[in-house]
Amino acid sequence: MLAYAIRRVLLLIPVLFGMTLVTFSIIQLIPGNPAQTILGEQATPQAIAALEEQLGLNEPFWVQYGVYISDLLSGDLGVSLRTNNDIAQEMWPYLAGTLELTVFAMLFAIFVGVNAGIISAWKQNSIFDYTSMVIALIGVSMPVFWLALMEQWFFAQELGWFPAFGRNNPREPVEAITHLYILDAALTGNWQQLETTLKHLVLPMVALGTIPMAIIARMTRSSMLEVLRSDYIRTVQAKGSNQSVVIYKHALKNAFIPVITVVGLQAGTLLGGAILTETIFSWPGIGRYIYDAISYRDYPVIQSGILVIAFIFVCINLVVDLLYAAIDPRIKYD
Amino acid sequence: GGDETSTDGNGEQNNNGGEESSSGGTLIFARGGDSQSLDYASVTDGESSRVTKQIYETLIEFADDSFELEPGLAKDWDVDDEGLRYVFYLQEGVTFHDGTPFNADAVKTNFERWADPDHEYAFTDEGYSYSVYGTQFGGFKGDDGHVIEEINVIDDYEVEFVLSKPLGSFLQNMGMSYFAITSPAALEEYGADIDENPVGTGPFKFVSWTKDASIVLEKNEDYWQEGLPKLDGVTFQVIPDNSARLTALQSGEIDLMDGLAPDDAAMIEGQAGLTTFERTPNNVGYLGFNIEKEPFNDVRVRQAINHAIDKNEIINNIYGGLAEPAANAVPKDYLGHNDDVVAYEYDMDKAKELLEEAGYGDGFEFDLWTMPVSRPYMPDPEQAAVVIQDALSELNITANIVTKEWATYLEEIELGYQDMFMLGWSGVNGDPDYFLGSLLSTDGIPGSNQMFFSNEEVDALLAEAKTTIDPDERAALYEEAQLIIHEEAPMVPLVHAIPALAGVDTISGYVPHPSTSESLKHVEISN
Amino acid sequence: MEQVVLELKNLQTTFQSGKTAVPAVDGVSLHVRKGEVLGIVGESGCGKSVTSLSIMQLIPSPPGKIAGGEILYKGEDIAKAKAKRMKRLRGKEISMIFQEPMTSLNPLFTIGNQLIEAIRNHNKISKKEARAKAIQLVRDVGIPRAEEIIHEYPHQLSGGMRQRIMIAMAMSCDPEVLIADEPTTALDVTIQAQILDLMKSLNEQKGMAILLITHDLGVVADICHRVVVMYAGQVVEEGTVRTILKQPKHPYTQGLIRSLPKLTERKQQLYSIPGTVPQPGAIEQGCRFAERCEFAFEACFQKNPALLELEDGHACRCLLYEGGNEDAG
Amino acid sequence: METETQLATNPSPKRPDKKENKAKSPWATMIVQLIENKLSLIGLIIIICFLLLALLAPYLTPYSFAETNSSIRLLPPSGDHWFGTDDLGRDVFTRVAYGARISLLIGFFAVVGAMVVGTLLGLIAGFYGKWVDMLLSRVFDVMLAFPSILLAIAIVAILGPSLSNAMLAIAIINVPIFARLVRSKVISLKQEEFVMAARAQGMKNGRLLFHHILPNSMAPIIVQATLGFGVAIIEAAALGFLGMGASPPTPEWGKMLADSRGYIQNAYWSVLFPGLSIMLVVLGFNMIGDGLRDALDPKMKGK
Amino acid sequence: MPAKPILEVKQLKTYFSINGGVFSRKIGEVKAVDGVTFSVKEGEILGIVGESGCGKSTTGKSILRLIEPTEGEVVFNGQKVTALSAEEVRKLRRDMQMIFQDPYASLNPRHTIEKIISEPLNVHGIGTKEERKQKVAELLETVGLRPEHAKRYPHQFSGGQRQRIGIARALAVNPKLVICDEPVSALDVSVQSQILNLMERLKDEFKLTYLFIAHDLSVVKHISDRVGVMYLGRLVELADKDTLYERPKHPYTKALLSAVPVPDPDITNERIVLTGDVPSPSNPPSGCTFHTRCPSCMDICKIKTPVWRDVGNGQFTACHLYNETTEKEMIK
Ligand SMILES: Nc1ncnc2c1ncn2[C@@H]1O[C@H](COP(=O)(O)OP(=O)(O)OP(=O)(O)O)[C@@H](O)[C@H]1O
Ligand SMILES: Nc1ncnc2c1ncn2[C@@H]1O[C@H](COP(=O)(O)OP(=O)(O)OP(=O)(O)O)[C@@H](O)[C@H]1O
Ligand SMILES: [Mg+2]
Ligand SMILES: [Mg+2]
Repeated sequence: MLAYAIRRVLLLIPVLFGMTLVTFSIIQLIPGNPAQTILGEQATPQAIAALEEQLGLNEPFWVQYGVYISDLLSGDLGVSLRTNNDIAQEMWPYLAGTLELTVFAMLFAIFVGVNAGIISAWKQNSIFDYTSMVIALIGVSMPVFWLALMEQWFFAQELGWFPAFGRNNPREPVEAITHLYILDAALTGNWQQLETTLKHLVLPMVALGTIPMAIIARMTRSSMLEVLRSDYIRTVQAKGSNQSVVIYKHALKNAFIPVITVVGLQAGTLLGGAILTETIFSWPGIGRYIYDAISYRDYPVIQSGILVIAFIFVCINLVVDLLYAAIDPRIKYD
Repeated sequence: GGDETSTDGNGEQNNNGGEESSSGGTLIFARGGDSQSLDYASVTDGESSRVTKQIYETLIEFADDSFELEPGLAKDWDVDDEGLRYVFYLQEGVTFHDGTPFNADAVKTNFERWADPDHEYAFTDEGYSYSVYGTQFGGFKGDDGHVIEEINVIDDYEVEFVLSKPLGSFLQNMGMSYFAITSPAALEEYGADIDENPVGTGPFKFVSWTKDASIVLEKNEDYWQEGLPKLDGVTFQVIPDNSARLTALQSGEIDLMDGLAPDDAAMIEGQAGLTTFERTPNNVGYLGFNIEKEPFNDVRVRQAINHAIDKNEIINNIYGGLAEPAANAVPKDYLGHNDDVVAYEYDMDKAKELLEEAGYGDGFEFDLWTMPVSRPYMPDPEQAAVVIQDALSELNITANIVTKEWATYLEEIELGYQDMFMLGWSGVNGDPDYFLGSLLSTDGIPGSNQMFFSNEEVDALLAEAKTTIDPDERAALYEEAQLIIHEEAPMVPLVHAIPALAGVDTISGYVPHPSTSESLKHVEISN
Repeated sequence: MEQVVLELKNLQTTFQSGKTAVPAVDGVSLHVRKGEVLGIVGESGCGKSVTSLSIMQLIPSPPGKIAGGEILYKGEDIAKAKAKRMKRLRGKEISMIFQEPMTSLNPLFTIGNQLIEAIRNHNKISKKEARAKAIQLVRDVGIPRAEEIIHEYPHQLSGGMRQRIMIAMAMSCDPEVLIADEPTTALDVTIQAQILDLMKSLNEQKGMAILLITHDLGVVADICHRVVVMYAGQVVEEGTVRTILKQPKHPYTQGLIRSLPKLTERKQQLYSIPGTVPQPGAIEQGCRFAERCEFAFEACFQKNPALLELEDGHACRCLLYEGGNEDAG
Repeated sequence: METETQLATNPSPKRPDKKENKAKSPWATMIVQLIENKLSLIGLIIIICFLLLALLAPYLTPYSFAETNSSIRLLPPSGDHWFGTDDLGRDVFTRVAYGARISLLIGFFAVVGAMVVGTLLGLIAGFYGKWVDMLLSRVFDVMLAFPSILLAIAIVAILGPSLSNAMLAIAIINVPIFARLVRSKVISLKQEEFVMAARAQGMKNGRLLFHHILPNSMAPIIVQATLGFGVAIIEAAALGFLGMGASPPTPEWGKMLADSRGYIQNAYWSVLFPGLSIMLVVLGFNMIGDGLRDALDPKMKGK
Repeated sequence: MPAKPILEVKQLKTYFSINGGVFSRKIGEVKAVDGVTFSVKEGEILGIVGESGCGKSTTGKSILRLIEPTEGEVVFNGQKVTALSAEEVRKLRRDMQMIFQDPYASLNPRHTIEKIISEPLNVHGIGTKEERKQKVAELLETVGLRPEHAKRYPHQFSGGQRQRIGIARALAVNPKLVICDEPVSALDVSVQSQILNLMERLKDEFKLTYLFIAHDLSVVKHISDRVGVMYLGRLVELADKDTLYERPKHPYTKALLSAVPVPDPDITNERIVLTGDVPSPSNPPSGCTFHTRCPSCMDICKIKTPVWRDVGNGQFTACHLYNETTEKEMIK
């Protein structure tokens, strides 16, 4: 198992290398001058030239890439052009925001999706099956930004049930320890904060989680149906096991294998959708961090942000692969 | 999808704020973007100075709602006749938030830090640069144009600035929030991290900053002005989305918000408990012609288009009425604003006539470059472009709307790729040279004169005005230049926008300043 | 003569296809006695598996459905038994093993886990005891290293071993009847020989009735006592192994036996039955074998022959033997 | 059933062959199945409606999608303006109808582009294997390691925001999806006996690839293309929403949402209808895609 | 009828490499075919039997170079197949055709029968369009189908009919040798005999030579002239059909023959039940690969690979029991 894990990790190396090359090239190819952006529309050309010089933007591509890689290897993501801060440090609170959002969205998606899928498969062709699958079909077709907008409008603006923006109430500044507010609230025993944080999470979580939820529900259902038709389930039935043992022990574990893959792939949808959701719900997360950085031409931040997201995505898929191997003894650990 | 309302959706409403009503209260000020840095001199964005304005103070302050000069950290000042030697008499008994005293040495340290890239606190290596200083004072230490020759500490509370040549806007500059005084001890202590650990003399002290979310300030109990500030604290909350920001105000999560969408302003007025605030305009939004390109090299075409645009339509549509139609490049009430200049009236027939004269009676096609971002002077550039496009189509002129990334946009219009473009300019210190010298003199090419307007007469007038010290003389020179500019029509000055804010009506003492940042020390909020 | 443990009377199982219900099993009657091995032979698609799955109530439903007839287990009709009753019957009274040893075990659980589950389904014993019993069962079916094997996963075993595990599982509660649906078809001859030996010995030692489904007449000759021949969802002939293999009466059985290449005979031109097995439900009238039959006459296409008992225990469904009814000939 | 009685010795079938003799190609079967499937039929109808809306836009509405009129700003839906008017006084229905043209075109070109390039690359990688496969697969891995919308944003940032660039970006990010799909299909087809059989007849690679492998990979490609159509439309709208797509006054749906989101409280209709249109079109494609998958996937046949 | 050999296979080896480990390097190999030698005479049917996975199909495919052999020589009609270029092999396939095991998988589901059968003609540029059409009709009739079937698709046929189509396709280019890879094992007995009869008829009609692969001993016996028995990638015995079935030499052959159930309740021959399973070809036992299951295993069997030799009357076997020279070689 360990050897398998190591092998999977080592296989990542070329991918990671490719990723750095892609992110770096993207940045190089983006037209527009960061110096100009930093200084704004009222800057003089001299000031811009001086800043360019200072930022080392005049070096050739490979020199800049070499510097970039060696910095990366030493854990240095560079310095934001906009804020002059160390990106590795500056990024964490944003990353924490995105992680909190995406993790909850994913949990929501998995919890609702898997259960709906199981029940639908179990009660195939029932009213529940039809309605939940129609909802899932609509969910799959939902543009995340529109859903987020409609949610914000209806539940925050019209009904006022949930706050329309941000991670916390500005009147109750949070004491950030880890910047994962839920965790912080638990650590400090601040239940009030926990409640407001959760309340802020609901709308963006649902918006972001709906598409993966729908996909997971559909996947769980079809995978479950297929498993329920399989020979070994017939064997289990033939030996007189309870229906619940058949479904929850034998069928579910098998049905989970394709579902896990989907969950891994949906991590990408979530991370991508986070950009849109964060924009709409003014959620200080990494998606917005990158998006802002793009309009400011903050190269190092764009580069590092994209890289970090891609890295997380790759890691999630690595975990999925390992989980896969842990569930399925047929995966060879050679 | 929306069927999942989770377990805690019991519809309880957000009624916080009610608990801490004992004194001035805490003000939650919501805005569209975060500050870039709390080291005010190294950045130019308004969102930074909005915050630093509370923490830091300048030697000279502007009046509450204009650019009139008033004492700040300097209670008084003297100028010699040639305008080369300025002496500032400093307030006594002022301390920085870290407890160290404010004095002439602190002033000198700060100015030297900005002027000298090799200064120990310049943090050049960490990427700090003080471009506004360079712009306002003619460059940096060692540059030819640099006007501040030396700074002499006469005693603890008296400091002397010696200039190499007169600078008409020197005192005005001293009031700009960029040139506020940081505690030298803090510079020593925090080094390049000063931008996240601001220590000044202002009415509020820095508490914490969560990026892209909130900056929390608390009352400076030891503030040198008795009885101020009135608030216990201020939180600057970032809510980029306009409607989310408004919702937050309506639901009581925030008290005051910037960047009120014009259409919402009307709505707010009808709502109980809410009120709006208007900022005196200090900007111009304009449509620039690249006068080196056909057909805009023909003054008749430029005039025709000036006639073809209905500024009131734009003001109604885009600004919700919160703007004044512009005729000059500088805002009203500014030095050098020429009341005699009357805007080209909206007159399609005249426009047609002019075009026919110029040989473009059948119309033409061109690219209309549209800003990708919203600015106070242009809250919705794309929609404005659509209105303009629509208007020009009546003259058979096809305008293709072109947008680029903001940086690319700026870079390329400087290179002259555009046919016609939208942009604007905001004032910072109330000086007209900042408008006209940058936008319409030959010195501005390449640079902010993206119309490539080069007129010897105008150049001469502007140069003379710059070195003139007497305000009336300067005004006359600028007004003359305005007339020529109007006739040549290198731009369509569209509007001077009135930025609006909305807040709860329990706020008192809040006066929006034209420079976009104001001290909140007089503000009170009651329940 | 031993008592009949399982008897099917006129079993009908249909599959819904669009608006029509296609009969896959169309009136099958047969019986197994205690200690007897009954073989069911017939070509692919003739309804062997559907018959056996119907007994266990394991036909995929929908679309499958037992449309008529009785399944008598020790006199009790289990065709319409409740799910709860079936659950107690399955594995305990009637066990079943399937054709595909490769896919019939859950790949994600160890052999031991699956065996223990089978044991504990019907016996209230501790995990530990169940485990000991599992090891014993694995030993009984002739697998060495039983203690290790129960910790292994199905994919680590060969096909033959998996089929033995399936048998062990089926045997775990000493059922009265074992239904084996082509248990050796997927295996090689040398492994098939092992499995057949095992089943034979289980039948002899425990006196368990076996319903063995196969299409290999060699296997039938090897271990069965009696044989039922199915064609297109019906039983066409029934009798002892010897009568069926040596004196078949039905033209189909005859053709089937003649078309086999034989190891023991000299080379000669093989007999072949023309045409193919009809789709279920394709023939509504007449003998289902008529159009492939050498001896078919006009009546064969109109009249559906009945299963006629010719002599003691030998029955055949063919108009040729319906002596009195030859008006069509 | 009529029975045609012949002499018993004749071994030829005596009952008429029930199976229809007409040859039904797999494609024809597929289309019949598709139409018989209720959901995909609904999907088909939705898409046809939007196609008609797009094609007939000029005849369905008397307004222009670009003409502004400040006197009719933000009017709620009414007989004159079915979907109301937006903040510049333009008819929302008109804009939605013209927007259908744009979305469908973007989807079409992005998907066709991605499909052609992806299929080609996938065929090459899967068929030739070895280092070609190695290299291409790593490139796909890297591209797929980025969340797609992020990559699209980056590409548009490079190329500059415009409708055609957004389309190009979407096509690019979808290339590896098709390529991988085709690659894996080709690899499994290479093992199939009928491909082996074709090689055994002495067939050349090119013919093998285009007569045997490609046609048999078409089913998943078509399913993916249909589903991808929906995805592309959402992605294009997302780019538009972020201001990286169409330039005004083009009535692109995502852009319409972005432009009117500030008015959601005063004029919900200007946000509701464009979003609803996106959802419906995508839903339509997803329904067809699902139906196609069922029709083309032999595993689902038993259902 | 001692005819000249049309096909000679000498020491043919086909290994598949197993990749794995951290860098996905080759960490082992499956010795699917491990040194097989035999020849097929013109006009005869050579049967190859063996259990699943013993390398029968791989042998067949290696001969046609559908799978590249690792080592060894294949000579067809005097041409060294293993030394030819890819293009030459392609042309050669006109004379060497193959029929596959799975009638469902070996026909392209998207082509009509006409296209399927005429494809080899097309590939080798034989005839005009009209002639090809004519030929397809003829072939269909030859294999017992009706010409109007040409317009149908494979899914409209039963397994036996499909196998007929496969045969028609193989015969289209008038090959000399047909390699039949388990052509009847997916079929029911009644259909199986139809196909076997057909194949026999065609052999005479078209003067074919068959290499007939199967796992059913009775089928092989029925159709072949000579039979080879494979075990774990190697031939263990090869002899004239009657010799092999009546006087088998190799213990494996004996066990195999005895394990086949005979559909006659009166015959109850003593069964030799082999213990254990066939070992994995990726890790074959040392010496004689059968020694782990052999009832008459000797010490030498575990160490030394037995030699493939003639034990008289053209009966070849690889077993130490029949190897007088073994001890001599050991001393050397
Ligand atoms: N789930 C199902 N849905 C529809 N028809 C079915 C289903 N299962 C079986 N059938 C039909 O029932 C008939 C009998 O099938 P069955 O599996 O009993 O055949 P069999 O005799 O076991 O064949 P084999 O030897 O191939 O196992 C077949 O024609 C088959 O098409
Ligand atoms: N492409 C391949 N890659 C790796 N191993 C292979 C490959 N093809 C076959 N093998 C292995 O080679 C061995 C021989 O396979 P082959 O298909 O020749 O057996 P066979 O005798 O035809 O068996 P069957 O009777 O099941 O068809 C098997 O162990 C098989 O797993
Ligand atoms: Mg069966
Ligand atoms: Mg094979």
